[in-house]
Amino acid sequence: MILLTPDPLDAAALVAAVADPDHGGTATFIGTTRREGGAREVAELRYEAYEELAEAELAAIAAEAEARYGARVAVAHRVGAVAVGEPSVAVAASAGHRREAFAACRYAIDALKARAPIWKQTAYADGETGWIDGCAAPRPAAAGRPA
Amino acid sequence: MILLTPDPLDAAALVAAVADPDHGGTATFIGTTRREGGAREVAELRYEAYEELAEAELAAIAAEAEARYGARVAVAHRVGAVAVGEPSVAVAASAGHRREAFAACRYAIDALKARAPIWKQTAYADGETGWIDGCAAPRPAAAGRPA
Amino acid sequence: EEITVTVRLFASLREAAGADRVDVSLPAGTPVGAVWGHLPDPVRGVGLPDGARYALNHEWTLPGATLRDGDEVAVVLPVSGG
Amino acid sequence: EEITVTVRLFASLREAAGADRVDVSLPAGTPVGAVWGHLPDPVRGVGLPDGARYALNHEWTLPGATLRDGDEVAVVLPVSGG
Repeated sequence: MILLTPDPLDAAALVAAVADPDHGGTATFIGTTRREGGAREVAELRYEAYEELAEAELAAIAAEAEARYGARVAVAHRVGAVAVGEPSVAVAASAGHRREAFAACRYAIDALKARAPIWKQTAYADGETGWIDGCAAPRPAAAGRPA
Repeated sequence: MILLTPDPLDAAALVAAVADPDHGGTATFIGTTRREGGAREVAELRYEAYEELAEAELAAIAAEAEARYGARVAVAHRVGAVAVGEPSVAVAASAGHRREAFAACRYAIDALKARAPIWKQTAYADGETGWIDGCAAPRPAAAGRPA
Repeated sequence: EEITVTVRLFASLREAAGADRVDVSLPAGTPVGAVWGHLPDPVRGVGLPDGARYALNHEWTLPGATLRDGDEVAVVLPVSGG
Repeated sequence: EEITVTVRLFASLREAAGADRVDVSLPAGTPVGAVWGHLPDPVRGVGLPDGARYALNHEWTLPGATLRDGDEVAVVLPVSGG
């Protein structure tokens, strides 16, 4: 199960998708938007995906984790606005034993964060926004940026 | 949230119990009864707990994981009969980042398996049963065992 | 002088005893680790496995701890939860 | 000889372009990595960050790959999903 969706994530559906009577352990990871506590409070995150390639990349990551650890792996990621405290990403991995289940789950979330063509825009409580995409300038400075 | 229960486990309730707006990651582990594939098919497992000490030990394990990793941890374990494919144990751990969430979850399930005074009896599809408690004799041999 | 303690039994030991607890009378000053020898024959017949531990009044204890009248002691077999 | 390719843009580049894709005309034989120089001024003004990669027709590709007429090329900025 590989899913990019604007709807709330259903971790139980991911767990069910990797169920196997010969698998004794299922590890999951759920990533949620943090309030960030520090200087600026976060209101929500907005996710944008290169959907065609993101789906293929998530499927490739799941297949890699499955092959390396003898696991079954499911991955879901939100697109669009995600409020503080809501899940933006969920991974489930089942395997014969817990070591492999944890390893497959960790592999998939690490690879997703490193490779999946998905971008996060932070929307702060003060109204400002900023993409996390390697581009230097925050949006308020855009007007003064040389073309 | 520390729970010993004869009822089906609710992983979503554990995840909700460790929710924290400053925690960006939640790792869970769900242990399920395996069919075992090999020589003998398993029908169900039956769990027995020394309930007073098991609840205290699970609470101690959760507190240790919380202190070590800055996490919030919830643990639930079934008692009584658990069919193949059903969860017998569930752990959820949230933390600021995924490394600590995974580490706290792994710590808690490892410590639970090593320390919690809970015992498993395997009930095979062929009708035999056997406790996993360090005592040597399987039940069918009990009649011939010297007193 | 005799004391009476309750011994909690689980899993194979509970089944051998046919009960999840038995009361035993012992000399005052008996250590926790000596309670095994006072259990009913069907329980002792199972054998005490390596790795068994003890709890006293719902807390972990060591075999050398001294039992008092009315104590509840548990024989905690090697665990297998999860 | 000229070819036309569609360039997919995301995040900061999409906002700078005001569109999630732009069509550009290029000389035949242009490599993927040279497409940046043909993008509209507001997009090039953002700058191409270190670590950007490319995809060609929804598969990862390298900057040296040759573009053909009708290709869809994507500028994949450093990712931040999760």
